[in-house]
Amino acid sequence: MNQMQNFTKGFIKENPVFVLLLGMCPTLGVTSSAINGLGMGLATTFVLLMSNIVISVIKNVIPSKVKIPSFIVVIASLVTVVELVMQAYLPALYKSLGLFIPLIVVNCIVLGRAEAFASKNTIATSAIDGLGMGLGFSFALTLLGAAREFLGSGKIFNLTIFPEDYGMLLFVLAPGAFLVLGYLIAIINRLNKA
Amino acid sequence: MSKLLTISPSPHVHTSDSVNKIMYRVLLALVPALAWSFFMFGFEAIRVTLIAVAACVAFEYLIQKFIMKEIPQITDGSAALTGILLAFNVPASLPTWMIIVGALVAIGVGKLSFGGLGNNPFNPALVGRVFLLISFPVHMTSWPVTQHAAVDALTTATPLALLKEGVKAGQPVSEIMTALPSNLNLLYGNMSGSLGEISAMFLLLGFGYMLWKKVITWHIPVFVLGTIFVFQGALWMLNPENFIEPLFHLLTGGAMLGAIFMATDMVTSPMTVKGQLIFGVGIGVITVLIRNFGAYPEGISFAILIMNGFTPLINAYIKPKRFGGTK
Amino acid sequence: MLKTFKLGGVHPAENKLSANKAIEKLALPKSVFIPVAQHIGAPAQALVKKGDQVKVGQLIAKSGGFVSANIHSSVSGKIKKVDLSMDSSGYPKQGFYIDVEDDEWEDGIDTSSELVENFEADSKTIIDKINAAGVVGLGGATFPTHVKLMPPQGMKAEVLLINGVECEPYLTSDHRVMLEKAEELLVGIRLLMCALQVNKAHIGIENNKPDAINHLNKLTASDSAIDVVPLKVKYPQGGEKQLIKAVTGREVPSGALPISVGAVVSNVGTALAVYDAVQKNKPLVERVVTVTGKSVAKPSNLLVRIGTPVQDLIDAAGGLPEDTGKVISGGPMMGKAISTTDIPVTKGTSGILILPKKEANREQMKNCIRCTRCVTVCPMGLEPYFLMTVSDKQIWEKAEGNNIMDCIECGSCSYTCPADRPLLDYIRLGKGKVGNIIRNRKN
Amino acid sequence: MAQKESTFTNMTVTLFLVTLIAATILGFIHDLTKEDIALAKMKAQKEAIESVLPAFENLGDSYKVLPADGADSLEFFPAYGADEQLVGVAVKTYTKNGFSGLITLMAGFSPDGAVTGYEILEHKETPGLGAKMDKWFKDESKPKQNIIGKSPATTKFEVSKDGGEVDAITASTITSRAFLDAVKRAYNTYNQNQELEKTADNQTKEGGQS
Amino acid sequence: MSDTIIYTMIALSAIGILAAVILYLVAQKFKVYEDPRIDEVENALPGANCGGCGYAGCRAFAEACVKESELSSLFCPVGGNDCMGGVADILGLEAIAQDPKIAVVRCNGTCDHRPKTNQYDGATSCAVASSLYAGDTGCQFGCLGHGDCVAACDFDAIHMNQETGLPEVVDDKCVACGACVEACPKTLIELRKRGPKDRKIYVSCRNEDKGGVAKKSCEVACIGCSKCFKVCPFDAITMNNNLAFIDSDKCKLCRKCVVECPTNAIIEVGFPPRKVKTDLPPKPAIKKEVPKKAEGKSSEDIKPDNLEKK
Amino acid sequence: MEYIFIIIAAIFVNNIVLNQFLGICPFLGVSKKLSTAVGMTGAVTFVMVIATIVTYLIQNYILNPLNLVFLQTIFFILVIASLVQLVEIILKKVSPSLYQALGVFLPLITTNCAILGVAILTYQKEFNLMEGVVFAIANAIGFGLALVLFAGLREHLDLMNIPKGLKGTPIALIVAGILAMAFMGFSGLV
Ligand SMILES: Cc1cc2nc3c(=O)[nH]c(=O)nc-3n(C[C@H](O)[C@H](O)[C@H](O)COP(=O)(O)O)c2cc1C
Ligand SMILES: Cc1cc2nc3c(=O)[nH]c(=O)nc-3n(C[C@H](O)[C@H](O)[C@H](O)COP(=O)(O)O)c2cc1C
Ligand SMILES: Cc1cc2nc3c(=O)[nH]c(=O)nc-3n(C[C@H](O)[C@H](O)[C@H](O)COP(=O)(O)O)c2cc1C
Ligand SMILES: Cc1cc2nc3c(=O)[nH]c(=O)nc-3n(C[C@H](O)[C@H](O)[C@H](O)CO)c2cc1C
Ligand code: SF4
Ligand code: SF4
Ligand code: SF4
Ligand code: SF4
Ligand code: FES
Repeated sequence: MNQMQNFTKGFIKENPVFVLLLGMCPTLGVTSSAINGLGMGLATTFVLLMSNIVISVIKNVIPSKVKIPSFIVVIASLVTVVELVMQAYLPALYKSLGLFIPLIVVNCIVLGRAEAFASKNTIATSAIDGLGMGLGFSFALTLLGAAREFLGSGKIFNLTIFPEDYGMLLFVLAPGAFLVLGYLIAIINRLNKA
Repeated sequence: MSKLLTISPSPHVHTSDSVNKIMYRVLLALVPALAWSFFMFGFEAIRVTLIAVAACVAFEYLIQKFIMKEIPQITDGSAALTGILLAFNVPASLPTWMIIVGALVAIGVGKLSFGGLGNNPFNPALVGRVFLLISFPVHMTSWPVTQHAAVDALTTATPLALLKEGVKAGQPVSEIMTALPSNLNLLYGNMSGSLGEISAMFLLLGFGYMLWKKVITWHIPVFVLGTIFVFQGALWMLNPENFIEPLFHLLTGGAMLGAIFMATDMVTSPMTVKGQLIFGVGIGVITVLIRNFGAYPEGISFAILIMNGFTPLINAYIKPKRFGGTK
Repeated sequence: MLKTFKLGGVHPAENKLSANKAIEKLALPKSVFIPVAQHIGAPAQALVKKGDQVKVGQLIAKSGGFVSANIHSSVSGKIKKVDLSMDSSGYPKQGFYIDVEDDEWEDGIDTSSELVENFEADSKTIIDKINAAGVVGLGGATFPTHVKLMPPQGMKAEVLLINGVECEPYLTSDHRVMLEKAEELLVGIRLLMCALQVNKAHIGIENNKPDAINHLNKLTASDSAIDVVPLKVKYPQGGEKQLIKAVTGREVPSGALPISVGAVVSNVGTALAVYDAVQKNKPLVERVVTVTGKSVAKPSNLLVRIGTPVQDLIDAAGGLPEDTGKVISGGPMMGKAISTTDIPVTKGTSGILILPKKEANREQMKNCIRCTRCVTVCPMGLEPYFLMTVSDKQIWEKAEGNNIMDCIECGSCSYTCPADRPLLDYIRLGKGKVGNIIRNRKN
Repeated sequence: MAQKESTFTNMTVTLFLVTLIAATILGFIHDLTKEDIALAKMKAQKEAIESVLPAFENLGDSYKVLPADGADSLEFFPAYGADEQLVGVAVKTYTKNGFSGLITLMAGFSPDGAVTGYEILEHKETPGLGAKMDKWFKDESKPKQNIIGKSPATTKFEVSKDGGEVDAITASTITSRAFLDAVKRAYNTYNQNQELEKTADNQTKEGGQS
Repeated sequence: MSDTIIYTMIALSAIGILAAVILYLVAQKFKVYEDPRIDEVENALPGANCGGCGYAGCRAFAEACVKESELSSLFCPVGGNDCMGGVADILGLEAIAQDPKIAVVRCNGTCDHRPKTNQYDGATSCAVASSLYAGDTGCQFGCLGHGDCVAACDFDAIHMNQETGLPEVVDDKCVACGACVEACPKTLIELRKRGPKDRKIYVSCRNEDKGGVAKKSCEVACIGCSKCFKVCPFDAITMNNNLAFIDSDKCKLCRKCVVECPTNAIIEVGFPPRKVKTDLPPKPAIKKEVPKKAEGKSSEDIKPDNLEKK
Repeated sequence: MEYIFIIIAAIFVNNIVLNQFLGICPFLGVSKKLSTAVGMTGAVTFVMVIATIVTYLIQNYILNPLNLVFLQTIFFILVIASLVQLVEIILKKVSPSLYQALGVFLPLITTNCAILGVAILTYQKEFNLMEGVVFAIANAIGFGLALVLFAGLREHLDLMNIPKGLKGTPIALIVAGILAMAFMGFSGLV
């Protein structure tokens, strides 16, 4: 697989959300608007990228039995970094993402990629994989957020498309997350087949 | 060739009953209540009903034909039924486009996403209704003035909403009751509310017809209404200042409509009488809880949807009495 | 209140068109085909070969195992060949083609119509005679009667039930037997009681045959051991388990035989055959068959020799109507549709029903709307809609777990389903599969 | 791949090292961002205060006052003009009666008690319903729902349904009641406190502007 | 260094060591571990979970592969030899190359060849029909045409031909999983060796009736005349119950038997047209064509439409 | 009364899965069969309660006094991960039958946000230990309720003819959406 494919696979073909169905909690929890989705996506991308790099660096010195705990420490540290930095410089976004920032730790994609990819590949490949997957994740979250924001309040990235009065509130609430994701996955599946 | 004998496994005879007949009978049973709503809300009721039915049938046809690529089955009457029941569950003043959205959700999400008639675990009309309620709370809770209101004071709010308002504002029930219509008015439907829910009497008439034609059995409606009565009665006896007498809850809101026409949707209710008992009691309890303690003045649609969710579990564990089974 | 069974049941239109038609003796056919397998269990083993000359009542194939039955020639003549031919099972079966010559009976058979009432025989002799005569259940299942009369170790029969219910629409052969052969029938019942060593017998009859009930009531008035139990008209009242429940109130446990609640059930036709076998030494070579149908010119009850082509019977009833769509061997609820009228009457053939074209075809199947009708009508308390689905999706564990093997294939579910779902088709399939699985597990 | 074996020492040492390195890095980053986090919090608060009060020169020391009808104290931020004249007071107030519980907001009052502005700080109200309160009550084009410039002393701060003079957010009476409840609490506490203003030094003082 | 940093380091290292100790204990007590090769093997498999290998899904098969010391008894029909090669590489074993197989329907009783004797009107299922009776033609061995095999195929590789009423296998798509073989109650479908260029010769009949009976019910039935049996130079043909069978492992595709058959029950597929040398009348056109590599899809393109029209 | 509110809120009003979006992966992954759903619920309850207690102690006796709140995430996750494994060995030794029933689900729980989420929420909501435990149990029940309901629905849907494109996860999500919609009826209950 060349690096380009390695990078792009995360978008559609192996999209962590639509195809691999990983990291569903943040996917559903923070996507009430496109900007939240994007923010969460980028935060996760950072953690993914860095953890993939760090893990592919240290993979050889870690005994297999403590592989997972070590990875978790690495990831958790990175998440904490994100948390701290966001708190300092992006307080508003931090507030709206709330609980889900610390939960990046248990996001299955991060550990999943670390396990399945970074622990077997070179630094460069892992970095590209992390970035690709992360951007794919961001793409999915943003798409979902945009769809929900659009249906729910007639806006995308806060730009009004149609008057808010016509928005369907349900889509910004919990059930909307499930419904929109369900249909998005169905659509992506169909596109993937075609 | 035509002389060839036909062969099929037994049995070789069949009742004349059919799905279409069942659906059309339910439609017929809804006619009295529909007529009453025309009388009470006038042209608006006709508009809402027509649009809901047309939209449901049209969506059923279009989605089946163009998205699912199947032969459309709109003649079975189930889509029209969903349409009428959706219309029955919304205020007569609902804007047209919202009705169409509701129909799309009811048919598209609630029914055809699962494969169409018989496959849906949730009551399609209620999926549409609850979607509308949550999405457009303002429109879904603003009631038009009825044409023949007996008590002028209660033009726009439903009795249940008045009750909830009063309780939330800390008024004792005895005081709130003075502003509420009499039970007689409630019985024949002189109050405001969703299109089809207002007249308990005409809904009961439809119930009688369906029982007569053996479309449904008495179990679910009686279990639901009985539970509401008993549970609310218990609360009332405990504290008559905070809780209203139980008959009021039977006659107001969607209790009758829900219990008779929506909880009984066979597709989404349990198969055994014992299961139906659990189902009915569950609906009753949740309804009373939401009505008395929740944010919404009315809760039967949520209650039915929630119990729809329990139906597969009930069906999996509550089995009919088996001949020769261990007792 | 009339007695009946509790769970389920349906009431299809009765259509007993031939109820008033006396039993007629059908003329001898030109040739017959007698299959070696006319009963449940092992096929009988041929004793004669091509070219052999046989007499009426001669043993031509002997019982092929414990659960099996003797086969006798029903005509006299020459064995043309021993080969395959289609029978009502829908598959070609081994059997004897016999060209009929005269009507010469085997020695020792009493062919007179005189009533022989008294008997001295003990249980063992009676059962042996029944065995020798190849009597099998004429109620439909064709289970060898002698086997039924020998309860397994540790079980004791307490009561004999005579199945005169005839709950299938259209069919009237048992009805006519009860009217016209009542005396013989009662002797047969006494013989069965003696064989089983029970001192109580009930004759269960659906209430739509008041004449039979009256007639038998009159004849049994003096005999306290036998009584007549009128039953509510409800299909499948004649099902063995349902009949036992209705008459005795006992419920045969799932998977068990009637004998486990001390009951033995026999059809009236069977009892009559027992009378013939024991009192007249006459093997089972003929039976009463109802030929009926709404457009049949002359619905009738015919006494016919085993092996007679069905076409002969139809001709006797006025020929195959123009609008024939389906010909059924048996009743409309449980009978088998046949692909050709060239098949022979066998021991299990209780009727030939001819359905017109417009009733022959099924409606297009629709999605199940879970109306619970099938569950409500299932006399075994099963969930047909579910069993059909799991059989279709081949989830055999669930089929077994939901007691698919309890289904008595009465067809009430398919009859009732408003969505025209072929419930029983799939349940039968599932039963076969699950049955195999269970059998394999045991081995 | 020359992976290390999983012996006890190996495992312990590795995990120890990994955690140690992680800890060191985290400790440093924490130290680095500590200031900025505090600053960001301050800034948010300052911005809120600025947005609810008319232009002012500098903030006085903040102080906390226990309201008559609540368990938690409200925080006051007096603001002064160029001439040390009190321009207004921002009050960080709260209510627990929101549709989904707690709502905290910053309300600004001019010295005469009129509302100069408000800013919702924290809430869990439903988007599209209760959440609309962030703009609803300061829409100057809708005088019946606007509270800016009005004083609870002269205007009845209750929703019109309850006989007040403020129109509730459509279909969100509960939130509206709660909102007004919070504002009234701020006002009442502020009012009751004005006499004590002079002896403010005796009040429980927080570090003020730290 | 501030206190916080020191505390951080102490606290975190402590918990790190604690975790290590705990995990060591786990490692000690928890000896049963999953062979990591199982995952690798599973990844190498196609993941269709079709059960064609005889195991309950791909993972079960992977487990079996890892356990086994040699792979001769294990074969994934979907992945084929390439896939098994991959598995063998992972496990450091030899993969036993198996001849690729393909499903073949052994009934040619089209509506023209086999007149109907009755009309079936039960559930649309071969299993149901066959449990009811012999079939709607005189041949009790032939295809019932209700398409249980089509429904069983996960790979969209078998379709009903509306004209003939018989199922047809799409050679390109069939992975020889055997699902259709299981599904057919008449055991009409056989997995045969995929000949070179998908060429194959087989007796397209399962009729065990005596010649006369068979011929009467179906024009192209095998009448058990044994002519092919006699002519086959490679002993590939066996006769049983009035029926010839060609063993695809032995058949060398010499085409001698094809011309011998008096009823045209033997079918050849994928051969270039034959120079007509025999006295026999020309073969009835066999509808099946070799799917040309690129245009192979054309045949399936048409079929779904046909199905829908029904 | 406090406890009743906590319980009702956690089970119905703010159901952890349907409203809070925690533990979605097992919700979607382990809900194909009723029996596994029940097992998973048991395992989650077990771990959630223990994890809440342990993290509560760590929070209040280590992180708060040392001013290390920012290490919460890393601490909690390490503790939970080790805890799960610890539970696994202990269970195996002490009660093999329980291990049989719950053991298979334990590894899945490590990466389940519900556990970490509830631990963090317990801290954020400033519960005391007892309330924390009640909160954890209630959330576990809420999780179980959603999971078991959902598993029942999915087993039912397996027998239905779901349109091809929606089969599997999409239809599961739609069902979850409708369930979440129905559960919104409980809003305002406390
Ligand atoms: C394997 C087998 C063994 C049987 N053994 C006995 C028996 O020992 N005693 C008995 O009364 N009936 C026995 N039966 C008969 C059944 O109880 C039943 O009468 C018969 O299957 C016909 O029932 P039906 O006409 O209701 O279908 C046996 C049936 C089978 C299939
Ligand atoms: C659904 C069903 C209906 C039946 N109806 C009758 C009936 O009407 N009359 C009858 O004699 N046997 C009927 N049988 C057969 C009886 O169950 C039983 O096998 C028979 O009475 C036993 O007597 P036999 O062995 O003498 O045939 C029916 C069986 C089933 C499963
Ligand atoms: C999901 C949901 C969320 C709601 N959110 C709010 C809210 O945030 N604020 C509010 O005041 N009412 C909210 N409500 C509506 C209340 O339950 C109640 O209907 C309303 O406050 C009283 O109606 P009214 O304002 O039209 O008189 C919500 C209702 C639902 C169902
Ligand atoms: C007694 C009865 C009640 C019904 N109630 C409803 C209903 O409440 N909502 C609805 O959409 N359809 C209802 N239907 C129609 C139909 O069953 C429904 O559309 C199916 O759920 C669609 O699969 C009802 C049908 C019957 C026979
Ligand atoms: S009778 Fe038919 S439609 Fe009704 S539940 Fe049974 S199978 Fe379904
Ligand atoms: S055929 Fe079987 S399942 Fe159907 S009603 Fe009769 S006993 Fe029940
Ligand atoms: S045609 Fe048969 S063998 Fe080939 S892939 Fe399909 S089911 Fe499997
Ligand atoms: S080949 Fe077999 S399974 Fe396929 S249609 Fe013919 S009979 Fe049915
Ligand atoms: S992301 Fe929450 S459980 Fe997987």
